[in-house]
Amino acid sequence: MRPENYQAVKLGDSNEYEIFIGPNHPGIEGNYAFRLMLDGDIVVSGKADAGYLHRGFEKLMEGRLWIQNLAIVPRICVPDPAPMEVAYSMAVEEIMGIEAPIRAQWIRTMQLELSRVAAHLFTFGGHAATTGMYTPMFWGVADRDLVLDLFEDFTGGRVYSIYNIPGGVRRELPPEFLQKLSNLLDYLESRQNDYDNLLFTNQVFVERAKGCGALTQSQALELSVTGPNLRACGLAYDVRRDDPYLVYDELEFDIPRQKHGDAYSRILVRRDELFQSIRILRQIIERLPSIKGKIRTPIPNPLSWNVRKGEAYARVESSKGELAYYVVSDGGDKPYRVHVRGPSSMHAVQTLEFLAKGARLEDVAQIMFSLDACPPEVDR
Amino acid sequence: MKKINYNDKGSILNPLKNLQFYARKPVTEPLGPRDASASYRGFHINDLNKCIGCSSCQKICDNAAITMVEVPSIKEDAAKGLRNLRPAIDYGRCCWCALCVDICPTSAIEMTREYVHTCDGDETDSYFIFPKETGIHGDSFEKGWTKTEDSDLLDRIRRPMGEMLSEARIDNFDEIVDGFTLEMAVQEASRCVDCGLCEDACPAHMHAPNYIRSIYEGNLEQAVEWMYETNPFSHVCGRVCTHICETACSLGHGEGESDPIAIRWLKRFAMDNVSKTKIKQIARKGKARKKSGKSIAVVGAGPAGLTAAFDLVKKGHKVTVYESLPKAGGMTRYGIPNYRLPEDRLDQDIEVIQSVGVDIKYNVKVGTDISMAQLYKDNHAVVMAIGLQMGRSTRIKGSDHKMVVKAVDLLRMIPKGDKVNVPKSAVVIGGGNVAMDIARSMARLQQQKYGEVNITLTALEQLGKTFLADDEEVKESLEEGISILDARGPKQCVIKNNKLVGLETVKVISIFDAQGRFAPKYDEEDLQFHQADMVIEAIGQMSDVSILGEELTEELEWNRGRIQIDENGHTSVEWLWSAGDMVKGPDVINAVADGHRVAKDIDRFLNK
Amino acid sequence: MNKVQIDEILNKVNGIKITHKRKTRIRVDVDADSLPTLLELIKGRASYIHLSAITCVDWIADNQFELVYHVWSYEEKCLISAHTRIDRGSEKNPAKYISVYDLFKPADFFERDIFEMYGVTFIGSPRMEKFILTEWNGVPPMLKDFDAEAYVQETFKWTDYNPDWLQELTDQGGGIAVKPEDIRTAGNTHNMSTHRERDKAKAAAVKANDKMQGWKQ
Amino acid sequence: MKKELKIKQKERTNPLAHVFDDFIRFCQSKSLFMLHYCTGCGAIELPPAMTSRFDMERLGIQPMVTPRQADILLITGYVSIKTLKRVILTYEQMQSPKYVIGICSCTVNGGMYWQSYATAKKLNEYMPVDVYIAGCMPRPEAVMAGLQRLKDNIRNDKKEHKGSAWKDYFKRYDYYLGNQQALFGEDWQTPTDIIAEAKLYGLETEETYGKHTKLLEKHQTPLLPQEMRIK
Repeated sequence: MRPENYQAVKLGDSNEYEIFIGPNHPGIEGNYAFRLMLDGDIVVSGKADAGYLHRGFEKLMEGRLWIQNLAIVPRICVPDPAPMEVAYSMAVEEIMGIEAPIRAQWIRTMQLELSRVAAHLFTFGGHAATTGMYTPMFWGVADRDLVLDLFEDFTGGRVYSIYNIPGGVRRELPPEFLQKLSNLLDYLESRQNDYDNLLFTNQVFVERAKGCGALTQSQALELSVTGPNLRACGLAYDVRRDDPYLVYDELEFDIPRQKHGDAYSRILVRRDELFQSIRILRQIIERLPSIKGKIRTPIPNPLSWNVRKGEAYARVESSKGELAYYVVSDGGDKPYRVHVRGPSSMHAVQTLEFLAKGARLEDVAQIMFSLDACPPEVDR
Repeated sequence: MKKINYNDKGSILNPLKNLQFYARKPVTEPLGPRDASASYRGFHINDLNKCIGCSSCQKICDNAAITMVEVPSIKEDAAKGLRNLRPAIDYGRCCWCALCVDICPTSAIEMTREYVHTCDGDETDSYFIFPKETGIHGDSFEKGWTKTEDSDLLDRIRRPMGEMLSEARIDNFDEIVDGFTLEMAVQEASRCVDCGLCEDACPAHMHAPNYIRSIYEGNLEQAVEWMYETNPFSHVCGRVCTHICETACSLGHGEGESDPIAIRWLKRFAMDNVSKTKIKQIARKGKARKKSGKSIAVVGAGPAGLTAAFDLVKKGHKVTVYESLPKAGGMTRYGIPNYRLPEDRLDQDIEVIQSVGVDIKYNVKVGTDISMAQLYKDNHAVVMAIGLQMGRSTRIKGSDHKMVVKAVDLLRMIPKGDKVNVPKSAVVIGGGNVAMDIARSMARLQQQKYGEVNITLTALEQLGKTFLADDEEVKESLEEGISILDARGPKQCVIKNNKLVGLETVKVISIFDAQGRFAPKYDEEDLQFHQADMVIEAIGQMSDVSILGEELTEELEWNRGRIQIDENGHTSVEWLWSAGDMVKGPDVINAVADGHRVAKDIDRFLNK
Repeated sequence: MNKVQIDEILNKVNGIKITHKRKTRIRVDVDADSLPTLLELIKGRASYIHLSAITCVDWIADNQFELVYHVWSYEEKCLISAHTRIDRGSEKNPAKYISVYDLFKPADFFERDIFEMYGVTFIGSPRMEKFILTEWNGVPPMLKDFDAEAYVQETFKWTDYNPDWLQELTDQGGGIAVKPEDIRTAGNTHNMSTHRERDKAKAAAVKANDKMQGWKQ
Repeated sequence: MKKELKIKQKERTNPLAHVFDDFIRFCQSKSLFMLHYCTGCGAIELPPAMTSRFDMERLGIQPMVTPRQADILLITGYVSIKTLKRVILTYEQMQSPKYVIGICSCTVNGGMYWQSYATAKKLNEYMPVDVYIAGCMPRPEAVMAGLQRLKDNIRNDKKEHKGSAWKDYFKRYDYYLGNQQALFGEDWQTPTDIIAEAKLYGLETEETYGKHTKLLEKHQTPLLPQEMRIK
């Protein structure tokens, strides 16, 4: 080591100083970095630093066949990959002018809701861990794993399902799958008290989370915040209800919301949403067996598949907010342009910078996790 | 669900309730891999016997993880669509998406439930695997993700081809098949996986994947361009080709119901839907600007001769074709009935060839009107492509009767417009396509003349097993009211009072002897009599080589009655090449391929 | 607000083309000059306050960038996609456009993204600097004339595998026949057939070894 | 195959040295700290492996937040070039002995991002790798199997020389540095002085030095005091 490399840093005129958080930091969700200017332990200003997970997805997709992109889209958001597949498939279907068979739409809805359950469980754990509570994290991750077991059962992959295909889904559900799903939902519901006791009504947690990173509704709207984060500010907006896709208009569910817009409101919204998802899944379990028919509208041979000219903007409510795919086809066998609008691209950059200002250093990690900001959606 | 109020504060003792977890069963799984789910996408396996090496998996792989390796111990057979290529997978690229499984036409590649593979830093070679029946570590695991009907990415069913009903077609020579509509053609073309097995199988190596792709894109002119690169008889081949390509087609190798792509009908569709003038333009493409000053004579204006002429003209040589009959086309005109190949289509192919600059002299019989020696004197090279114009005889008793005729002779008379003596009942001997052609042609003539069909076809081979004619032909013949008697050998033509009354046949026990030579054995006890006014022999043809003249016949080397040629069609005489049916068999596309081969060799020879 | 009313508002903008694609999607095409006016209009008069995304599409054949502004109204429950085209510019004179940051805060992120990926400068955008690609020195990578695959082949090396089974096959006279790269180089419009590539390779091999004839006799 | 490189090392005279080394290795293999750094998507399977269901602590492995106290660097999938720089910094900061595990396809041959202009393709060009785990992404069980393999390698290092890939970084520093320079530019440098460390450990060989280390020397600049303000 070279001692001469370690020189004293020159201080500025004020007593402000700068620190880096990330990319290798336990308080950072994923591979992401932050430069913070501190005065004492109060953040004066913050600047996000992204690009650690940049793979050039949009460029990659332009070089692959329409069907080949199916394998790559879920990688854009690792904790919640299913909406990516569905949104891409929906966009391509819209350009082609085909529609997935009704049974496929139900299965897709089920997949989306299951994925939401898994993602929320994961976020609970992450959020709790940033306040120093590791048991809820262990629980969240272990319970999520049970959901992943189900994913493995019907899609063949634990995390990356690669289950959707433009025109429908790739496989029929395995026998007795719905029973297994029902058992899992029972189990998750039975865990509600445990989670409530340990996390949601735990004074240690509540005190930390309340008032942390509070957003007002107008600030949220100005920053294009969506999803649970927006609903925590009091606006009951949900793509599932307001721009319905798949079969959400046939399902009954509430849109949970909170008024205060802080970290605690956000996690409460997620908690309620988890149980709304369970409610939706119960309806699906009831209805799905009676919906017979094909699960795939045939598409031409994927190796020579030219999608006709056109463009489509497909929006889906992911566990993190509004996810959109803008797909442009020039009539070729590969997409001409795919633009991914990840919900976290709004949350992890401007909103996080905005909320960090004035927050205490130890809260920055909590704010990031409470926004459920997923860096790969920013970097793509 | 219990609601939590934002302002509620739980008791400080709440977390302590979770002390009860000390009494619960732990959720920890035992060390070691669990069993994966029934459709898990684990490591690959490949059934090397089912795999045909079409490399569809390589093309669909989004990560460029699949390399095709050549396995010499596996036999390859282009005509059957079998290559000795097998996929090897790079696990440094693979993402286990199972698209390769879902596209595999033969369901050879599959995935197991095995998923643990670790290696030391210097053992990355173990990431490049050659999947066999057992997985990456040689252990057998249960299958995981395999292809199901739902997950199959290929469209297995051929678009149905409309055709005339048997009642409508039996009294005329109109073309039976309707042809595709644009929509159907595009759909059919969209099934192609672009494996190229067809191209390998085709004797002329037509660029089928390319023109199918062009049809799919709706660019028919481009498609025709691809065809004319290898075949100036595209109209003919689009209708009557023996389509070896479709036998080779990877989609036809699938399990269960899986039809090959209708390559022939697609070709027909493209040719029919591009205007004649456009085709002429396309055919002229690539013609040499400069004249070479060399001249070549071609004997016989059949597919082989005209293809050779077409190629040579495009190279800048002067070519004259000598044809003894009044029209060109050879066997395609005088051997194939109109209901399979309408004459105007053939005319168009020939017109296109002539438009490129091929000069055809009709009604000139080489050997009588002009001698071979003269041809050699006037030209730098001569191509013999006279085909097989003489029918073979069964030489059974009574076969020299005047009502015992050869199929080729009859077939030639119909398009020529000669008056055909249509019998009330006829028996055809032979089970090949020529036999079918004559049987069905006679059936039409009978229907026109008498209003009913009375034709019996006897063949040595067994239906559905060794039968020579195409299945389609058999099916259509039966529909048209022709009765087919299989496994019957001709014994004698029964002649009473100098008049033919019928044919006697015996049952066939076996056709070939132990060495595989043709030596039919009959059960003489099982004798049948078929009443007939005419017996038609359709058991094969031979070439009329008398036109060569004695001197040349002496000079040439022969092989079992055929002229001895090398692989390029060059005979032992320096200036003479031979092509087509007379030296090789037995269909249009082989003749075309032969024509190309000879033309190439001649060009090479002339430029030496 | 019904269809007529929204059309009325939109038609205030000069040279606008409106396409109602479905109930929740309206596509409008406007000139580059009038796009900010349009956005201001629909934000102020028709409650389109949520900027969902800004997309840039590189139409290299037309030498143009297409900018698409997706704006959502929480009240109307409708998405307007405003398309406009700007000149693609050149290396020396990069494309420029007006920022909509003063209308929509999130434009900061999207405009910075387009600046990085396409090199379009947005005048008035607060942070026209690199964000994701801070350590990238090449041309903006999303441009159609940047060939990522060629760049990768040039820059990186691949693992050179030589497992035992491959050696065995090579000893028998077989071995690698078609590499995945071979089928990709053939053409960009579609995966060309492998067999011709293979034929070529094989023909060369036949020549070299003077062995038996290949596929094509 | 790599050739055997000569190390300038002092003779060890203590007869108990080998016994002592064995004991150290045994202890090392029973207590490993794994750096908590999610470089790519494979990181999503680490929380399950760490938490109660698969419980990595059974193997004596625990996450650790700082590189200086960590033994294992997990590269969980693709590394973008921007990340790779930080990964190298992190790796050089870790105390020896240190181990690198490459998870997912991407660390071997580019994986699904093989066409990407932004990711590095082969991890072992930039740092020695001890164990690879196949999968995209590998399940927690596979991750556990990989960790177990690493443990075994460390224990059996004396016999098989498998658990000491880290030494290779010092022995062939010029090679690794060359690859890093090729990607990041020739003025690439880290605050850590690898050559000094190599001397300290007695792991210098002729391949520790080369034209790339010369380049490094040429461009070496001391870290200047930084202006501590966000622009």
